[in-house]
Amino acid sequence: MLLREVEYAKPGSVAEALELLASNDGARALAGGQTLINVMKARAASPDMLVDLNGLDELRGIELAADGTLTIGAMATYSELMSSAEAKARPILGEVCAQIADVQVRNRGTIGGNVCSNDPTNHLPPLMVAVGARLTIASSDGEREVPADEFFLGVYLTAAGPGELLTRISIPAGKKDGFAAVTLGAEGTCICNAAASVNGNVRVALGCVDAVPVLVTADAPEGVADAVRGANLMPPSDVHASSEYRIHLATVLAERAAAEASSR
Amino acid sequence: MDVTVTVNGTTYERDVEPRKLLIHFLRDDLDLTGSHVGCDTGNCGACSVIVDGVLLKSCMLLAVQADGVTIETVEGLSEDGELTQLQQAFNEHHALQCGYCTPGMLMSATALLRENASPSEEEVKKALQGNICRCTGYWNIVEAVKAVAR
Amino acid sequence: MNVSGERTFDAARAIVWQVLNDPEAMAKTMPGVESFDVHDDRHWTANVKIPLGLGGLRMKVDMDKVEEREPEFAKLAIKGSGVGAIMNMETSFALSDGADGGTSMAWSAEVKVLGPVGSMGQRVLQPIVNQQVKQVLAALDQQVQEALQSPSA
Amino acid sequence: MSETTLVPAPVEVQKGWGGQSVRRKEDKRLLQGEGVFVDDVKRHGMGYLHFVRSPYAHAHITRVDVSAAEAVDGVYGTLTGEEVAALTEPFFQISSAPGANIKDFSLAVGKVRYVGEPVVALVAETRELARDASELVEVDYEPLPAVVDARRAQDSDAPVLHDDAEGNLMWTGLYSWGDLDAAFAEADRVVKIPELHFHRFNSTPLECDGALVEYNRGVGQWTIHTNNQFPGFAAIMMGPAMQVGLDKLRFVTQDIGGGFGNKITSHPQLVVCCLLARKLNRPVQWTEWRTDFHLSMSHGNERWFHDTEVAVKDDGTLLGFRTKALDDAGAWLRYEPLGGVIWAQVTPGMYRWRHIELDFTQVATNKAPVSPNRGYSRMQHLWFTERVIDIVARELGLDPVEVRKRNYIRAEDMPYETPNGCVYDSGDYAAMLDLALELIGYDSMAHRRAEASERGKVLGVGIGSTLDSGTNNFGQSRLINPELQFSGNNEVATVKLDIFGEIVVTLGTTPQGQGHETTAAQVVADILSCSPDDVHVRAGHDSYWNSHAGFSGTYASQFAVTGLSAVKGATEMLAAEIKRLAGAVFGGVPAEALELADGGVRIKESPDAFLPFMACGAIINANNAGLPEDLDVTLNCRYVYRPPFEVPDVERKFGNLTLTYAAQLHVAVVEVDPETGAYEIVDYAAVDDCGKRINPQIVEGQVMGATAQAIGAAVHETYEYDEDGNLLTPNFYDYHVPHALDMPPLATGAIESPSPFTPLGTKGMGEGGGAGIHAVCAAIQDATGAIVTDSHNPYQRVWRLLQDPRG
Repeated sequence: MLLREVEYAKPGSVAEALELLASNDGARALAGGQTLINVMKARAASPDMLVDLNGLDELRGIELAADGTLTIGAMATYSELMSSAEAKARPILGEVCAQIADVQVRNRGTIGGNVCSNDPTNHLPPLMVAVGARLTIASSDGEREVPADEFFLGVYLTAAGPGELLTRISIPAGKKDGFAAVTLGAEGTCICNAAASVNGNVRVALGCVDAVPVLVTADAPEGVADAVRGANLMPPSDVHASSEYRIHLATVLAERAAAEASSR
Repeated sequence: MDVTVTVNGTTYERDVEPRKLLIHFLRDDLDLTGSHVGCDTGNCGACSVIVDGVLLKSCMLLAVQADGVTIETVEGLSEDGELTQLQQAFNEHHALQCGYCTPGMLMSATALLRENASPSEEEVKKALQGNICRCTGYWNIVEAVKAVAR
Repeated sequence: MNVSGERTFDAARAIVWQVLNDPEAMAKTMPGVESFDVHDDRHWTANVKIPLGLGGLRMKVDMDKVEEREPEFAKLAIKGSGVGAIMNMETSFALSDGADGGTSMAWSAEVKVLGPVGSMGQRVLQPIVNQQVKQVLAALDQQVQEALQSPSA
Repeated sequence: MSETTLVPAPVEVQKGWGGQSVRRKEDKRLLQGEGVFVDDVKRHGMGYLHFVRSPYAHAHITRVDVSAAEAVDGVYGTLTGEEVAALTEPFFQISSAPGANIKDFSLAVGKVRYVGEPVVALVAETRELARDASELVEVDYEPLPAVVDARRAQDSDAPVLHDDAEGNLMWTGLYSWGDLDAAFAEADRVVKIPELHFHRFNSTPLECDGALVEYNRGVGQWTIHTNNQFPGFAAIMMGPAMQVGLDKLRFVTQDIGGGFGNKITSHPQLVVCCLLARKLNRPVQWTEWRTDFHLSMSHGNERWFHDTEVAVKDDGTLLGFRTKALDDAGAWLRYEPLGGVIWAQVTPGMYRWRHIELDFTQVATNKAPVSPNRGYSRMQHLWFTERVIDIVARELGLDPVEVRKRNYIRAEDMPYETPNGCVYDSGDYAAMLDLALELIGYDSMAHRRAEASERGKVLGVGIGSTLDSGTNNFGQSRLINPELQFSGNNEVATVKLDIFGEIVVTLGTTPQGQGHETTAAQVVADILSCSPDDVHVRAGHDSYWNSHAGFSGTYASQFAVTGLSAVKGATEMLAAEIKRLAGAVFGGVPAEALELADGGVRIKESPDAFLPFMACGAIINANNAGLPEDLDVTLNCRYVYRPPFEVPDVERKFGNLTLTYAAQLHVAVVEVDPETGAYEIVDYAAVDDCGKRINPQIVEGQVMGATAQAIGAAVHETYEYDEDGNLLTPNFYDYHVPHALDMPPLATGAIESPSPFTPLGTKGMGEGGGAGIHAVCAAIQDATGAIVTDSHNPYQRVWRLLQDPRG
């Protein structure tokens, strides 16, 4: 409640949004706002300007290419993804989105916002890493593509830096994916999660154990537990889970996600 | 900034600060005090309203973002004091006690029933997951919504 | 929360000590310094904007050197206050001669973040602190390198 | 989802409206968003108040400078701790020494003692501006070490919160009844439990606290629109502090968005609003936001039980126990140390042991002050007794069901005088347990365990028996402080016939969703032989015009006794007056020859002689010439219900502390994921006995709500602090309250054992939810095989129990 003063701009194009972001040091992109506005209520962050991306149709839409590559506009909402026929090509996406927060948040919160906020409790960052997503970042200099395992830099920090925008996420074809999480109550705040994808080897990305998703790989699901142990996790302790318990959960959830992935 | 918004069929034009949340705008500027504030983190859903047909929490939208939209709030559910079927079901099933969460619950249930006229119990619970009630334990709320489902 | 570690520098102890005790060099290691005032050799004040992803956190940071044993040990009490957050930090470092003429530094910091930012939870704050520490250490490396190359070294 | 099994009451079926699930009268406005909650109240020129709060758990305040904030355009003014100390007296303390010596003001004076404590208040033209300008208030602190663990609070090197108390001990008292030595000599075994911990949480009503306060300079009176749920208590705290008579403090409440005890102790904030309304000569509006509430308002009592020894026979017969209770009051005694005696309402729990010793100590810590929370202080003690039962059963290798049945107070023993002189009015606990076990399908549990095991889950079943003692005898406060001059209880109702025959009821209560308007109308309708629809019960409370008495309010499970008995008394007075009036109008017909029926009064023998209420109201109010001079009828009847209480014996700590003792029997079934410790409550049964139920549906609603709160508390809800006194669960991100998906299937049942001591056979109810915490703990103990020693069992703790069941 009761935000600090902030300027508001509603650009009509991505180019205009980029210009606003580049020319205002304290400007931040406002996507769904389901995280950012709450942080602003706490006054834990107070951008000088919000550049509202709602209304930029260029950033919406979910497309499926002939080779099975799925391209998701950064401003696609969870609900849009869940009901998208195209997104069914990679079923795990809709399944995980359905576990995020609640109907109201899913109706407004965006895929891009979720990955760009990179709150350690978010489900999508590890999922993006596991499925090998590639993220397109636009700036006034043009576009570049960053693989998910290089995209996440820290809590609330990603490769999409000041003056830049995540515009879309492309996800290769695949069905052998899994996801497991322990949350506070049914589908509540995440205590630890793991996303897995099997494509030859097993990729498991762990969430909530570090500032960024931690990727481990193994030749087979049976090797995942050892791979997690080998990752020497040092997760933070908090009121819900000690570091030790998180390490344990990460191991169990990695195995479960991997088993689910390989069973599909 | 100027905002023009239609709420429950009435169009309002107001000048608001960009930082004002939609819920404060509805309650303080438009005197539509039916929608409530129960938290400051977007969790409780007491402020839920339907914006251009989409159920949202009005505490996570700026009022300026509502420029040009149509909003439905609890005050607009019943006409001339006649309770809707859903409101009657809440009464019959004792689905409210203090009544503070009720407006948000009604909006969530209304949005659900528009999309899915015959939800299962699980679907009802999932649709209400974003609305916290501290009085009822939800059982009677779920019963009330199920009673209206076809 | 406590963070600590060891670090080695390819520079003699005197140089590392000099960098660590030079307010100007230290200013260059701190995240988002907007201005820096040296009151005396034991008290400095910095205005910083810590770059958090959702927007910078502005803080006025007072540093107070509370203990010093040249050229091996120093302890600083650092108090940052900004709107929405208060940060109290006590940090110390101990230098010793490392192999090959280098210097090894054992450091530790006890960081407390209070206020609304503190309420964001340890799983958010701890990684942020870790990340800032990493950056400070990397910047420190660079300052040591610069000191090595500077005429006075 | 919820199957309701209503077992026929073992009493005659009541005729009339009482006993029927009449639809709530409150709902129509609430369902249309037309309720009036405190933040909905506005006044011309009002300013919005924002509190500057302490970021430190313990610190000296060395400087406060409001000049920069006050210079902001649109800021109306500020109030500092120093001003408060000059303008008011410290709040009256309930405690005897040393707690009596602390000086509690409505803003921090000189020192802060918990994170979130209000230090400065600022009022501005808009809500946003008030918060902006608060950031310009400069407060310098000199941090002090904090004590957050009650067990360390009395260490010689512990930081002391209140120098005036010369230590952190606030109150202590030894309770001892029966013959402990004899009990332990008779015992076959002594079961020892080194430590049990009941955690800190509260009910987090969805609406936080708030007020709109106006000051009238002409008459020196404040009008306090608030959602405080016990204005009588707030008034006796505020009047002496502000040095004004209580007629200067007009409390107005309307719809209240949940209370659960948590809205009793907002009096410090209300004083600040009053002082600022006077200082600034404008209405002052205060809305508490969720994080403010979590940081500073009414946490439930956290309690430790140390060195417990239980004297038992090998067959499971319980003889007695001794324990040391250590209660963590937080930084201030806002309602405390009443928790130090309230537990004694249910000293033996539901069991027949007669030899009990409890050494109660309450200490101050650098955490938010505690205050009543649904089940206040009894919940902690009953959790303790239920833990004891299950731990004893485990140690003796006995079935928890058998141990309970062997020791429950029996139906034939009712009314039952407990070792400390409380008189349990009625009940059949064993029958309740049987019903609960039947509802849960206890007979099929072996099969269900096997089935869960096949799915890789471990199933556990647990029982929670609990009491909901209601209608306080405030004389119990003398066991805390013999100098206090409180005893008994009271509640008021007025019932009148207005000019057009409207039946209008005014209550002294401050309901927060309990359906008082409806149940009061049912009682009135039965007496006046009309429909509840014809009865207009005023919503809310107004101490200026309203009928109220010293203990008026809605708290501590009493409306069904105090409120409805007052309604009954007033309505019976009105009925008698209507008959006297009609008798006169009909020309001297005696009251016995008259009856009330069909919205009027008539002569039994000649029903055509009928005087409708409308005529009665019109005659008395507007057409009364020629009535007999000696006809003493106003048709506006006020009745004060005063429950039958004696002042307790302070020396022996003996006496009846509440009038009624409702009972609840809950059974929970959990399934634990042994690999993660995560668990789900998969089945649940709740049986309630609150005597006669005026409105069974409302009663069931209370049972459901209390159950959900218990489930939340047992699994997720906790106010955890770090060692520096920072609250780690300051909002709904980390303080997870259950939502719809978290709720298990629920079967409810009821039996009715009418109270022989109350006018309607009712008992107060609504607070019995603690049973859910007991049941979940027991179920986790059953599933993990480990002794559960904490009331809060998040997944992590359950995982640890699984790692090391012997602890």
